[in-house]
Amino acid sequence: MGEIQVEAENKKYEPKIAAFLCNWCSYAGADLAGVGRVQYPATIRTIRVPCSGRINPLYVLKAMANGADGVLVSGCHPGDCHYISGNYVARRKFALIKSLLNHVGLEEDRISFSWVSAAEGIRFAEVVKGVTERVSALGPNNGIFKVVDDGGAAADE
Amino acid sequence: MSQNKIGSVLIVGAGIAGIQAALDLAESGYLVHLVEESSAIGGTMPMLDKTFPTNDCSMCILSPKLVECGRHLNVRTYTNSQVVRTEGEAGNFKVTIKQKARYIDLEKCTGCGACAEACPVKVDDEFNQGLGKRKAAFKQYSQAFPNAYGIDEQNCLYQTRGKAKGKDICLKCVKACQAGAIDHHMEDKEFEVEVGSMILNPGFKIFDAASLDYYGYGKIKSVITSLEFERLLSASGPFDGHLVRPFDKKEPQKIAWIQCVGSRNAKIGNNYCSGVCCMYAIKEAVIAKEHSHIPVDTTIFYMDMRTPGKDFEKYYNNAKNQQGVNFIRSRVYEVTEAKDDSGDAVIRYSTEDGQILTDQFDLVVLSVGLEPGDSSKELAKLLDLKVNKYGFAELEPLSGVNTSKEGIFAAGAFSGPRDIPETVMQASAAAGSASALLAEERGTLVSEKEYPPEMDVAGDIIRTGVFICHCGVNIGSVVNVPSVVEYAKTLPTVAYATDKIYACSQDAQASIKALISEQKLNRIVVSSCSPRTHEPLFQETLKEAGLNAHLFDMANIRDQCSWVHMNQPEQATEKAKDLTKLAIVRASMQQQTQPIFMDMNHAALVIGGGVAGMTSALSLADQGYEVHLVEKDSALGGVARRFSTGFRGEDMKAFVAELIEKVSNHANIKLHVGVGIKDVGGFLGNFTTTLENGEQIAHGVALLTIGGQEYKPNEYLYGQDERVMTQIEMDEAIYNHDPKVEGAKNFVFIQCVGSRTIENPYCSRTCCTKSVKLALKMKKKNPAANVFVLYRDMRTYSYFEEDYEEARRIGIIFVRYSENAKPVVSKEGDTLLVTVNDHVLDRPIEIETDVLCLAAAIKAPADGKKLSKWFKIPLNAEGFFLEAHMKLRPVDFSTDGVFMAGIAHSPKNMEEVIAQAKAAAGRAGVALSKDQVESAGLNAFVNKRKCTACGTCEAVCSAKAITVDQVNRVAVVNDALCKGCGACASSCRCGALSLRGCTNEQIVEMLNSL
Amino acid sequence: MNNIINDMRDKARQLLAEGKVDVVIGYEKGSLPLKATPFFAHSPAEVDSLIWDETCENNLATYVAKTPGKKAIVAKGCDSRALAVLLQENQLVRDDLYIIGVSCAGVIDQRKIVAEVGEILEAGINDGKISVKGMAGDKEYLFAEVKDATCQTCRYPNPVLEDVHLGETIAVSQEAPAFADVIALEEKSAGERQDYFKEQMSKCIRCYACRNACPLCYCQECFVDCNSPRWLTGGVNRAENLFFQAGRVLHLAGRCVDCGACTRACPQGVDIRALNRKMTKDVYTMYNHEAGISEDGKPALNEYTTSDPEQFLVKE
Amino acid sequence: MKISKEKFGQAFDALVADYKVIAPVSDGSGIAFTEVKSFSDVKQDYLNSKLPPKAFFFPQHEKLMSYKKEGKDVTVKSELKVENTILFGIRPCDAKGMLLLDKVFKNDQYTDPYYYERREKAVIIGLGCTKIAPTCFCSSFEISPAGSEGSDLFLIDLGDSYEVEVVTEKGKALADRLALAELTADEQALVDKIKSAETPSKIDVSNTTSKLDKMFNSPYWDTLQEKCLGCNVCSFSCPTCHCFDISEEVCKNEGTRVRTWDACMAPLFTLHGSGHNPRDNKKARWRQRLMHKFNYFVHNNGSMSCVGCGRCIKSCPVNMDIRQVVDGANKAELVVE
Repeated sequence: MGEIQVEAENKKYEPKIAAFLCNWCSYAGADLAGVGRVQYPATIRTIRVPCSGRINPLYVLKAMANGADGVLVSGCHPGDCHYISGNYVARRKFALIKSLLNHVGLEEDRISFSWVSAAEGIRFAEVVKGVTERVSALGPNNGIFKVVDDGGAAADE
Repeated sequence: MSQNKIGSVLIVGAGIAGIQAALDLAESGYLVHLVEESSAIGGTMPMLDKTFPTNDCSMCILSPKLVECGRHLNVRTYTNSQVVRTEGEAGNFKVTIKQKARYIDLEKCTGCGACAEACPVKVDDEFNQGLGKRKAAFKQYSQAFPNAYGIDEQNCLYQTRGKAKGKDICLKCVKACQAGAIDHHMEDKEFEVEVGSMILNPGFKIFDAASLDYYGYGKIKSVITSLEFERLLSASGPFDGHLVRPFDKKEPQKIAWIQCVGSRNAKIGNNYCSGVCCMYAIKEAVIAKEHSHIPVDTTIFYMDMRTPGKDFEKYYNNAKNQQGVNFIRSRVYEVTEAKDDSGDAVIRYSTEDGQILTDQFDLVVLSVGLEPGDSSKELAKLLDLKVNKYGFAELEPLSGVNTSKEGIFAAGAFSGPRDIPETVMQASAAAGSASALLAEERGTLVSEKEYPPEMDVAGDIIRTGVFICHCGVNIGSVVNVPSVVEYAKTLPTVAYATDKIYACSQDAQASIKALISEQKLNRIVVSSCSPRTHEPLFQETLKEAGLNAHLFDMANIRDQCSWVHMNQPEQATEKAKDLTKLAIVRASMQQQTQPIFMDMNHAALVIGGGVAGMTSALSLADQGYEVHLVEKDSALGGVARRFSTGFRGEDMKAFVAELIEKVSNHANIKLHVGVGIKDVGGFLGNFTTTLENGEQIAHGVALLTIGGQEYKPNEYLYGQDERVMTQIEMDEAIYNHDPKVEGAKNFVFIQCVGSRTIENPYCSRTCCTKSVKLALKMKKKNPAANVFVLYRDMRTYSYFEEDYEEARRIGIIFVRYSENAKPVVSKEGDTLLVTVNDHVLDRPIEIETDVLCLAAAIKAPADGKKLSKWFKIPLNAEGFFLEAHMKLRPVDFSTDGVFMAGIAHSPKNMEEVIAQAKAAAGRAGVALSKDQVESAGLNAFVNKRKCTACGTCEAVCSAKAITVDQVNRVAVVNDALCKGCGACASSCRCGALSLRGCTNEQIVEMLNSL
Repeated sequence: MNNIINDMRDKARQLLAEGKVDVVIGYEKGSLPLKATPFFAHSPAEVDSLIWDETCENNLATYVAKTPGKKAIVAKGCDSRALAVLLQENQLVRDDLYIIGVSCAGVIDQRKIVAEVGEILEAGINDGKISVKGMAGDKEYLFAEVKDATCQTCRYPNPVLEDVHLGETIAVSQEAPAFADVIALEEKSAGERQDYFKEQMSKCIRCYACRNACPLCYCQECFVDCNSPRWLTGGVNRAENLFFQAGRVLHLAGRCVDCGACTRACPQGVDIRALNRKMTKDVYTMYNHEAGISEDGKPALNEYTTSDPEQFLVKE
Repeated sequence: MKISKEKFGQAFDALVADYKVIAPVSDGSGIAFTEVKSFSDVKQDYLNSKLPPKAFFFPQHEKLMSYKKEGKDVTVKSELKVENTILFGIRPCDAKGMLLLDKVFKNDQYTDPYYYERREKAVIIGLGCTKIAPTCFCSSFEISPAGSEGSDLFLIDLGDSYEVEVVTEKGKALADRLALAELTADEQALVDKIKSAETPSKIDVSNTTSKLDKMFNSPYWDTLQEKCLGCNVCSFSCPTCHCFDISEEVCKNEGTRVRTWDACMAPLFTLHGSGHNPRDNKKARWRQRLMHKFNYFVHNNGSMSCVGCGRCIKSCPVNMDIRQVVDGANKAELVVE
């Protein structure tokens, strides 16, 4: 009985994933998935940015602190950047933030980075599917960044 | 030429050349009529997967141009159209255009695709090279402009069976279309436009591989064309980018490319090289390997590997050495079907040493050549233009883009096979030439939209109006639109929310305008389709209602919601609510943002007075701009002064002399000869250059045409024996009747001296043709002479193949040597001896020679580094100028207002230098035509209180738009240069930098509201 | 040591007397045993307070940009690396700066001693031996036993930038940076790492001593203090403490010179260095970059190569 | 009076049922006041905690109220929750510190309900110092290391037992639950000895206040602050520092009004919304710190706002020693204006 209930609850759980998509490639790729009616889970909440280079590492931390279940960041493939080098500049930041968050014990699959081009509609859908599956497997964000109501007490936990 | 000039230009063909020329002209003040035969603009590029040598996604780099061109107020695009009549002369033509019925009203169609879904007719999809199916109601490709469907009357059931008999057959599309856009009774129409000039770029067709039956195309299923292969690779292709054989969906593990299918073939009358096939084959092989999740064995069967373009040789080397693509120098006899029922194909071929071998492949790709299309031929005939024997238009010598008729220019493959950057260069050159021709009429026919004065809403209570679109049934059938409206009404700042059947329709726009004033709305949010296609439309409506266009945001609840969550209506509705909320948050925090204008200095500075510099200067001067031409040498002309003839036999001495005379006497050109440059400062619209003599020149743009240098060989006894000379030296010796050459009987040419080496890993492009030309000159003068050309790959691309063929025919001997067995030059007594290993005979041969001509490399200019520092422009590894984009911005630097042409960009022949010089002048002209430098205003901005002047922003800005003011200790954004990418803002640790329209505050608030 | 101190005082006296600098920033003896404290000598008369020994743990580069006028600074290897980064980032004018370089064999980790002997009542350093009288007992240590963790992996004991060098330089045997400490944590499970950092972060009281002690945290307004946008609240809880610390190390990634000032400054003993060291390792292994080893380098995040590694991409 | 530790422990464990009991506990890197459930968890032998116990009355980050918006409706909720609390093991310096905080949070003009409700419901069990750290200098302020001022009930460790002194009525109520015995003469002698002890380290503050009256423009401040990093350690670890900031933390549709410790050493503390900052340099901030503790507070509340606990000395990353600072002020030459 107990187990069945757990399963039913698990099924109900739909993660909310903050998705930062660059305007020129990944957002266009997401549009293309739509044009092709490629189905994927309704889990992402897209924030359109001009370039993956616009993504401040603190955005990722902020999303986690606010309790987003996952973060997806996607930009143009290296070399395709509309602004020439925005994603190259971003790439080092992404590598480091991913590594740091992993190091402090945040589940690896909470934060996902990918390059999706304007022509990769199907791949965009695949990426969202994959990210959703992995985030769902982790369950809700109750990780080390999520700010929990501490009732105003000074001491933590 | 007509005295009654007209400030508008007809462009025929809306491929990349047509689009580029249209944008250049429309942006510089001319009305453009763009005529396209098919139902959408784009041409060949949308069909390609990746582009060489950068492996950029073709669609990604093209689609912004499609949108820009499609929406341009001064580009009138006529699809399904062709030119049927012309009259008049340069400056004033009357052109009759015939537009075929599309049966779908472009004004009403929203591109939703309901008609295509309903259409029962399936036919082969031309866009996918017949590898997939489309409906009779169709759009060529998803990003197509116009973003509207059309009906193919050849296949539509109603058009073919019902219409004539008056029977209502099918008409499913009419029922499906909620916008009422379908009109099966639309008729073809003819109309006339008046233009001052024409630019023709009807493109090419690919060689019909089935006409050469020994390749088995059309008979063997595993033999396909290279364009079919592009569609196989493409993520938007018939198999969604899964690399499979079309007929059995098997993933190929062994793929072959056969080069020169329909090219370099005198027997079928195609005695020219198509120029692009070697590179695209290598690219396809590399991408195939990258694409497939199983190891793929790739082999390219070729005669000569021709990779003479910029950075092509490095791409080739990488494919060969790092990616493991096999290259087999061979002749292919035939392709047959494998006997084992595998569906494979077997290639029988001979290698260079005469062995005959066979090999079996899963897939054989024919690298088909380029031919003039039927409509190109018709167009040339209609306009009575000179064509060559292949049917390509023949350009005037050393003109780059002039057809045989004044005022009519050509770009792209209309005049011969060429790749994308050359095509784009010609397009800009043609646009520049048309602009020069019509300079006095600039701005006479273009229109500018008038708007009511903008309301100042700063400080007002935020009242957001929210419009949720049903998009017919596209959104409404999945997302519960009324519940999204109700939800929106509960959100902060929302003063009004409603739904619309089609938010983009004319009446919806009118209603939004009315509501802005009735409800005193000062922020607008539309939840509908993609902002990438529709944001400009709604922003237009805001402007018409007197609201700043940036007080707006869109939520994409169709393409990124209802269409992709069709079976999850509840979740889709939740997502639509959230996306709408995010848009409301962003919009409510948007500020009125004005475009930023800065003064434009309308003078140009051209640095380098060779052929490129003089050509650019003349073009710009003809366009009506003041030009300063700086040459550090004591005379104009550059290296061309040392050439006797051009590649088509032109008298170079006369040409250069005439050019010098023209620039010297042009009223708009001021020469600064014999003086170098000391310093450069400023940016687009406002440069100041200081010459070594102290003179200061203020200019708005700069063109860098500083040429290159000839490699001084230290091999092959050069400098030690006066019979050893470079190509330029030999040309001079012939011109001066030097007895060393005049009396010689034996000639040896050695190719690739200083090119294609480890130190200089690029091809100098012109030397093969130059050697062949020199060899022909010697052999024709003295048929008894022994002439040897020692080469690695003969790179006589395009029509130069004819010379190579002639040279072999009249007895010039070509001996191939390989990179690791270079010829050896020695002296025995007074005898000059060249020893080389013959690959066919596989033994060394010894040649006594009287003249040894070395094809010395073309090297980057020595001054490149200085200019790089002054103008903040990049150089490639070999020191040549690096353009902003290898494909689509071949003469622009990433720094705005700085352009390049000629050898300093990469080695090229005179004709190409001239085309590029005109292109640079064309692009510079676009910038100079503006009264002011304008930027959209969604720029980075600095909070001075927080800035620590650390310089991180400056380091990461690719547009060089930020500098740190060390005196005031603050970063300063140059609004003229800022592109609004935000890399600075995300790199700024202090939080001093942010980006208008995408501030940290907005993003954080959006994250908070998730 | 005494020679170095004499030379240091002579040099400082000379610089001040000749008016070449307005102030010499060095160390003087602190108020507590085994403590040195930063010292600002404004006149030749003050220079005799200057000292130099294993207790000189503060990174004096922190003060340089904030101190007006022309200044001389006593710099260890790590101080000089911080100066190099500050110069790369336009925070200093080289001509206004005179660097008195000293080679440093490491500083004493007081906490280790206090943990064993209690509060220190008296202490002396003699011949590399440290004798301590504590509230809970007396003990004599070899310097190596109480050397600060930072100094144990230091590859830059000698200044990378200096105008004069006092004393002898120290030979460096270690070719490449060693990251045994980081690897040890990496090898733990994600859960164990999470537990570790949860524990560490629950100690943090957000006093910002780490940030303020850091020579490279020089923002006018730190992101934690920013009201708009409000990245995080002033709430002292481990989640937001980690946001602060993670944000800070990300801002230091590719710039941190591994001086250990943050960790030594922390009154709560939070292992801040565990985060910085991870970034230092990543930047070194991925971009072959070490911060502040020359005046003309660039911080790692200010540049890129087209072939930077991409292990961070989502698995597909 | 006295009680054996064993009996005290039993009584302590019984109190846990009625009170939230806070006591010193070793957390690995030092002593922290933490809620305990059993006397056996209490660290008996300690100098003092890393942080002062003031946070139990004046939390570092405290929700004052919260509000929530649903649709267009807003609901507001108070966040004050108070429990009966015992603070055990409070040192005399910290006990005195609480008396000083009382002057700030309950005075003629204003009573802070958040502070005072907690304070009212708390009983302080003080514990006299038998060991004195080199950074201790409470005797400078007429605080005895074994003085009972500020405690409700005061204990002195006598080895196997505690000497017990009932100081207040609240203390008496607790003492009634303890089985107290009389001290022996030896024990009384020991108690007297402990009570008469003074900190070896002492500063002379007899003339400091009046000296500071004349020092606002002294050049002393120019160089005093040079090495200060401007962090908040000294303020946060001070038992008497009480500056705070009130802010609104809004996220999604909800928000809270929170009070957070602030510190006079932080540049942002005095930054106005206009961008103007009246104390925009470290010199002004350090002057404020010293003036506040040794001059303004004396004028306003009749007492110095330092109890000589020495935490700021011990925690300061650059060994800035308040004793030297005061000493310096005492000795500073006055500029004749």
